[in-house]
Amino acid sequence: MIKNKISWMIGGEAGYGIMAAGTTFAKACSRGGLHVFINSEFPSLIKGGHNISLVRVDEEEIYSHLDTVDLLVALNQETIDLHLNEIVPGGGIIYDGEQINVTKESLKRKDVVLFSVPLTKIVRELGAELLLRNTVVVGASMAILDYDFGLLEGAIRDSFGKKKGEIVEQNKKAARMGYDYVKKNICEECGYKLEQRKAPERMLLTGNDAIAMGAIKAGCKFYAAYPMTPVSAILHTMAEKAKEFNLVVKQTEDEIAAMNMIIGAGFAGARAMNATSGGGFSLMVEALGLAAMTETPIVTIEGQRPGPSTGQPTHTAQGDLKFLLSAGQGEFVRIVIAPGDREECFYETFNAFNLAEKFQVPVLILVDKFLAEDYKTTEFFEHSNLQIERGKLLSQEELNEISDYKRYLNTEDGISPRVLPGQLNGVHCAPSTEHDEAGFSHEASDALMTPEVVKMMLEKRMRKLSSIEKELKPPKLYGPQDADITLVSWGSTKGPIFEVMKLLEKDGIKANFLQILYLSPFPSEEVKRILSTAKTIVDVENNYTAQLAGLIREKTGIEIQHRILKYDGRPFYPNFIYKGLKDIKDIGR
Amino acid sequence: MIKNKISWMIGGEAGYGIMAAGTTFAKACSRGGLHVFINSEFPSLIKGGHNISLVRVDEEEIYSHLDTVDLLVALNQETIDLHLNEIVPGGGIIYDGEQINVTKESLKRKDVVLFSVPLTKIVRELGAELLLRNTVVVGASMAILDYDFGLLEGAIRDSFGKKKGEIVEQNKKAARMGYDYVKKNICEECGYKLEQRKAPERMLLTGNDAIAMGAIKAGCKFYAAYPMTPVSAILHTMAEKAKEFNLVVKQTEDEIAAMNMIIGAGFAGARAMNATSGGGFSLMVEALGLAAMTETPIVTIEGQRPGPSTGQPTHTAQGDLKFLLSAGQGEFVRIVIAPGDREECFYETFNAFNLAEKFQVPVLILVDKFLAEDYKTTEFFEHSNLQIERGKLLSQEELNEISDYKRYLNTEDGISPRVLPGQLNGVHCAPSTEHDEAGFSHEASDALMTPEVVKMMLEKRMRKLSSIEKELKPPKLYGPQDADITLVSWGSTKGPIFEVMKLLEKDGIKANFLQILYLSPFPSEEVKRILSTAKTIVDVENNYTAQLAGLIREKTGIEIQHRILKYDGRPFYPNFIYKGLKDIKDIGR
Amino acid sequence: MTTPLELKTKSKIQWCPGCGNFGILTAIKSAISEAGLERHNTCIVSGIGCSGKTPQYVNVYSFEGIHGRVLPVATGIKLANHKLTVIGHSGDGDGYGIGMCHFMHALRRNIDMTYIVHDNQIYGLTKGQYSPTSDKGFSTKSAPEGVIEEPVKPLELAIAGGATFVSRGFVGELDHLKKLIVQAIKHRGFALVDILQPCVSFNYKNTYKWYKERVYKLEDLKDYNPENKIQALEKAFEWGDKIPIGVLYKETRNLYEDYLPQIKDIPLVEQKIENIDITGMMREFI
Amino acid sequence: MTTPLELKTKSKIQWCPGCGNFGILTAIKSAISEAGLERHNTCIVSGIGCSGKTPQYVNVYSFEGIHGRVLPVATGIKLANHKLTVIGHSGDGDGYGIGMCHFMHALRRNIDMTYIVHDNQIYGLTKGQYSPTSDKGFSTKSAPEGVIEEPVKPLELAIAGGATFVSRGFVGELDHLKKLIVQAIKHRGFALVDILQPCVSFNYKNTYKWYKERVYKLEDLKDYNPENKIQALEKAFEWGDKIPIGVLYKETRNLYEDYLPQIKDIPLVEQKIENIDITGMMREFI
Ligand SMILES: Cc1ncc(C[n+]2csc(CCOP(=O)(O)OP(=O)(O)O)c2C)c(N)n1
Ligand SMILES: Cc1ncc(C[n+]2csc(CCOP(=O)(O)OP(=O)(O)O)c2C)c(N)n1
Ligand code: SF4
Ligand code: SF4
Ligand SMILES: [Mg+2]
Ligand SMILES: [Mg+2]
Repeated sequence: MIKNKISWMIGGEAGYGIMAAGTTFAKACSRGGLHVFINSEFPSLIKGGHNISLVRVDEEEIYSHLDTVDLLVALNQETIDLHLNEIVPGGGIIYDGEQINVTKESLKRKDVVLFSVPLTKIVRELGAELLLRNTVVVGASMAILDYDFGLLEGAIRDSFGKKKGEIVEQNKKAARMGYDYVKKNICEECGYKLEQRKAPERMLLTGNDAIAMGAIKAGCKFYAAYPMTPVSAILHTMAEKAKEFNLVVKQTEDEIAAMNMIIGAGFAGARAMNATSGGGFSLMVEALGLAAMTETPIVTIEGQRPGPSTGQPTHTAQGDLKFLLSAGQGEFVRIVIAPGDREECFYETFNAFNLAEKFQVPVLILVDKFLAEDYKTTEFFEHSNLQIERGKLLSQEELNEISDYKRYLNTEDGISPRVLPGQLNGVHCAPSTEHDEAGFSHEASDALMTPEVVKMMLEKRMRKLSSIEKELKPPKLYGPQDADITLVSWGSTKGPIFEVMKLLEKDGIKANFLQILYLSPFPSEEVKRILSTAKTIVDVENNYTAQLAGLIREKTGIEIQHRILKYDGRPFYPNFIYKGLKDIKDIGR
Repeated sequence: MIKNKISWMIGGEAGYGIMAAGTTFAKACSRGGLHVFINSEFPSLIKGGHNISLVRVDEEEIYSHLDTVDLLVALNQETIDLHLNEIVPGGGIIYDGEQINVTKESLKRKDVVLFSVPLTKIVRELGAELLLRNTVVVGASMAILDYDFGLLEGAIRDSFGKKKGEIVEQNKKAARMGYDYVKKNICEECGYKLEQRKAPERMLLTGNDAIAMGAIKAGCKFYAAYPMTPVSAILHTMAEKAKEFNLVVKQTEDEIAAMNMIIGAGFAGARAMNATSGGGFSLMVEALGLAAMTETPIVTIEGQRPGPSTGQPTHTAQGDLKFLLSAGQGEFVRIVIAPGDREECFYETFNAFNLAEKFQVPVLILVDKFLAEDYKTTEFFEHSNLQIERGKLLSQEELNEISDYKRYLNTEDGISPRVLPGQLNGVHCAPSTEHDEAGFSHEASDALMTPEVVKMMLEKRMRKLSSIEKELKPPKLYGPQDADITLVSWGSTKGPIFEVMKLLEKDGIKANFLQILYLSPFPSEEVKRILSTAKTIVDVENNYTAQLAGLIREKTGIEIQHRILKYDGRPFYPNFIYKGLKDIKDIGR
Repeated sequence: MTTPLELKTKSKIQWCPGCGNFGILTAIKSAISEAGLERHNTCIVSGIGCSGKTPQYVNVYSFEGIHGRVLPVATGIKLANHKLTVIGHSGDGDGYGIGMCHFMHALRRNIDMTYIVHDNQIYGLTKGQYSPTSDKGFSTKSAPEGVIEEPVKPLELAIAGGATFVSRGFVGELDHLKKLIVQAIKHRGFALVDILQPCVSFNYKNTYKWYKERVYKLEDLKDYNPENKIQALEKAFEWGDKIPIGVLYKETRNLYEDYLPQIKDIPLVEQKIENIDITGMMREFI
Repeated sequence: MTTPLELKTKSKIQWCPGCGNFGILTAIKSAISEAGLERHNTCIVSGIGCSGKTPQYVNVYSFEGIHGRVLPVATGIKLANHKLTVIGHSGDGDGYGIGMCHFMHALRRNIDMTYIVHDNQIYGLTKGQYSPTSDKGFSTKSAPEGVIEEPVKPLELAIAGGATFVSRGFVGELDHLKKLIVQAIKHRGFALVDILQPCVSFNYKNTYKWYKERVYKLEDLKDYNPENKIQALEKAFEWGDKIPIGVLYKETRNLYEDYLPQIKDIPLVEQKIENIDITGMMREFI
């Protein structure tokens, strides 16, 4: 009997409520003190495509999904066809035998258990819409797993809380009927066991949720965005919370407007953010340089999906790193942060607003569909001691002391004291054109905008690089110092890599993991120090060209020979990396 | 007496006809068989700013301007104030003593000769507009240089040819009066001598001119652009030539439209191009990926100017290299070419259209203001043996043979046979969304768009990289193999570096120059081979972050220690590089 | 000439069951057939959105571009090869939101093409944010308190912007819609067909029923003259209890192509590009 | 309250001698003064173009953005701090060409700001390409054979698009222009002032003289009522021998800001951002 360790997948057509079923199931588990990770794949359309939700449950903390399924819930035949291979020997399939015709023979899998539950019939009995099969089958699953029905009930109540009580009641009933059907007609004990554990309350959330919360906590007051997968949910959350937290949330005509609006808001003094994916970010590139030139603080989230162009709108990739690092004509400082988990999504989004204001630069946060949309149980964020830091923002008193205020004063750290429109005595122009310390662009006058002034102003802005470098935490090395294998990666691969580390530990292989959280400014010194003594270095990225490896070579001279790359639109399975490592010859087994 | 070697500068307010005077002067020299290089600086406005045109003349071929002036023509006081330091000992100033009050004493320069010509008075006598002073002073200059007046007359005739004969006559008269005034009242022989030489006829043209001609020769039929300095002139030339060469030239509502229009035209089968600068290119980034994903051939010119943002619209820089190399979400193949002179502007633009069609990829040509707008005498282009190559474009006969045409066939070289709308039997969809070989995106169906298909299609497109690599010429190494100094650079710095090589040769220092013409795909092997045996490597770039040096380190692991960088909006003077080299300690003198 | 059946592709259709797009697909296929177009001489261009899937389902040459850029791509194709019949498919977000700039500029150019906008007053593909044509007060994921902007009035803008053929159809009136599209294809110039297209998944307000109760045909009006611009503007302004469908405005004006002697005889794509002689051009630089 | 003199900056003015922009500069300074605005509570936003230099010459807070994006920046500023008076300066290329999308969407939002377009019917800064408002047939560097597109009619679009204040001024009528700008500033909502501004360097056609011979003031018409939309549209269409200046259209409508209780009491920028409590929000994810 497997206890408190299950990989459960539900699949069906888009429109069947696959996602909702996944989260309800997961929530019930999470509320029982178990750790949960949900991965979902759905095509870029609403109904008619194949959707899955893969929920992994464990009593230990887990960081990603697996490529194996213990229990497959199939709302249609296609789900079985596509995912049969993923079912472990001895695993089960839950399906509606009155609608789908399968036998162990037809499947050529003697090693799976078939749980047939008459989902359609139950829904009809309830007089409900076919959609409700999803809840029935979640109930049935919980019975097979022998889990506490009360926890599922609570999850249903709170999930549909905003909708009418009627809907909640109907769903509860549906779940109950599925549960009871299994217990009565199939098995009282079915070989699985999920058991409630004592644990602190945890959140079940996505990277998008964590980012929105981080922004709200940081005092982001203005959010302007154009919807785009995989980060549209940030827009929805901000809009939903606008009243409660006094935010102005603007859905714009396009991404160009979204970017220029937050620059306007940032210039006026409000903390401002937007979020988009690569296509939308392309449209923001021109204004990114504007933020840099006018030294206006802004925060932009970029959620990667596979490109080029429209690519695979609902899948995942890490293909935009280099794009973000050098997007925009001319040379300017930007901060690029790639959170690796939901905690980092929250804390680094919060941090981003401080950095943007302290250094008066644009800050880009790079996530991907895998991190942005997938759910994981997460501890409550420690938010009480987070400090708002606004940098060199002059108070009216300070400004009154200054006789000839210069917005772009050439300072040692490259950062000039800032004032906001509305303040007396600080009137100035913030120009996209190259300008002098006072903000005059004197375009016509070679006598004023001499090559020397131009050089000085560029150097002033570029000097922020070293000021920022001093402020950022060094990259983290997880695991022992003296490992045989050093994995190097960035962003959402952190989860699968954490899982791989567990596997390697079991094998007695000493491995560590260098996570590059800040991609720009790049922590060249530390990375060089760590990698130059590492034994076998392996670069892991969800892209084709090993972008981080290229960056590391550019910045440190170190060429990483071993690469585990994936570029099929899907995130890493821990096993894929594990096998990749085993394939690398010079790793002792 | 200095013969056939002069650096002549004219300066004055914008609107004074500075540019026109510079080209008339230069044309007269070029027609006399002399080599000419014109550098002009003008601020981003029309009248009221300080403009200069610096014309260098020599009997040997010259590749850039110098930082010294032999003869300064000052149409206002500011010109003298700003450029006095640049005048060589013994040099001269030509000015209107009745308008500008200067003496050797007031200038604190005993070593300059003052040539006062009553420009305003002469213009008034002619009853002409004040503007005409520019032609009077060109005439006067030619007298001081003792040049053949007939050649100037011819240049005037052809420069104003399109305007009314009256204007030509008046200009001729003005030039004559300036010329005669000097000869009669100042000096018959003034210490300078420009003399006609026997030489083949040469063109005097800019990089923009060469690009437009290369495109026309390549059969570019559709040109869509939004004006932007420094490449607006390409739009003007294409528009002017539309009738003669049957081109459709479209000034669009913005750069987004310009890019999408040429993609439409390219898809339909017309060779199509546009040109812009960094800000406009930012707006084209999204569609760049579209061209790559749909495998549509297009050619885009990017003319750099200093950024970030609006920056210095009328100055020069090489700050956009990295931007172009990785612009766009996701990973795709693009060809990036950086011509170093007008010949390369012509031949590589021609070449670009062949490459775009043969490999069905976007081709970017990266120039800058210095190369795009500055004039140089140039030999006629060898154009008779240039071949149009359209790659795998199926004829109707070939297409008829194919039973189930697949637009995106997975081939060994990554290039799929192409058909054009209008052809029978080749109907297909070209989608921005990831698709299978037939062009179906099957977004909904995981059974059709499996991870394997996605991977295959991405690999197919990326395989073009090595196909292209095989086709491109290796980078050129100018100078001896076994040099003490190896200069490495790209783009317009070629000219100043050629000049520096002359200086080093005179010093007896053995130097060579590695020009990287193709930046993507990057010729890693050849560069590594050449640089790994080089003695002292010096990277020369018109930017702050040494972008090429970064790229070389990423691609070859070689870190170039010595860098001569300039980022003040102005192009390199040969002397600046020369001095930089002398400062690099381990160079023997 | 081709039949609607020949116009079917191998692709599985990926719209939600009941979606208004099915009606548009039927209408466009019938219209292509009825207008006598040939498959290989017809080219459909789309952007991104549920509407943007249309190219995958109509067996003619097609190009699925990026979000909002239908018209520039279509313009490039048409000017490169004006022998092709070019039909754009856009959405209300794609065409009137992010694509607004191109729309306004296309109107005044009057290039000979058809522009079909699947107007469901919502962002369908991205799962239910409001669109530029969403009614004021309509509440969506991105505006839980309801939309606070006045909606874009596409037909009014089209007329004011210089369109030469401005019409509205409704998928609940399929035959009428098909005829509109045929007229639009046959119109010499830029022809807009804005189509009321219920989104059954996300627009709970502007449903089939909602539209059905409101639409009426301009053809049924005795004295409606689509060549009267001011009257057309007034009709275009009408929205609420009554919504007119049919041809609102029509005008005869020169095509953009008419001003291009370069392509009078042969399309750009058919012009020879070998051995172009630039000797004369080079000599101009002496 | 500030005087025109205090509104002068240290920058040298960089327009061509005789340029119509000088008149606009005079008018905007007088209008700011006359409308009783304070320097530190006023913010000018521009794009790029000759018009885009205006911020450098008016001594109030200002932001020179990128080409075509005046309105989004201005929107961001206004929504972040609606206590500021926000005035946008754009060009015909900046505002009606590349910036068209933002223009059309700003109209329907009705945010309280003034939008001044320096309409010289040419691209001045880039030295003489035609612009969206260039007259058909006008020949320029980018169209040696003459423009072949119908010009954009900004006022017609503004009215059709939902603007609440639509006006046209002429730099040859300085006092009239100044008064228009004052009205626009005082108007509660989005106010467009399109200004006929001769470009003496590149527009050889639409000169001072050309405009002078054609403009007439709507105020001089006895029965002109700027609240009649259809009549306003007809006037907006008028261009040629007679060109109306003055307020073409005016309407009272709620501001965008009126629908935002979030900023009813204090502007965003003045709201406290320390110690925001997200405990409740976190609990929603249990
Ligand atoms: C530049 C860019 N921004 C955003 C998106 C995401 N996106 C895809 S379709 C769409 C809107 C779809 O709305 P509409 O045009 O009305 O089409 P519908 O789905 O309703 O047919 C958006 C925002 C994108 N693909 N590209
Ligand atoms: C994205 C982008 N494209 C092009 C340009 C170049 N550019 C600067 S101003 C301008 C047009 C100016 O015309 P208009 O807006 O009418 O202003 P004017 O100079 O006539 O006042 C152009 C095309 C730019 N700065 N940015
Ligand atoms: S989301 Fe709406 S528009 Fe899109 S396919 Fe479904 S019903 Fe149709
Ligand atoms: S180019 Fe025209 S608009 Fe620009 S400053 Fe000169 S006259 Fe004025
Ligand atoms: Mg829609
Ligand atoms: Mg203009």
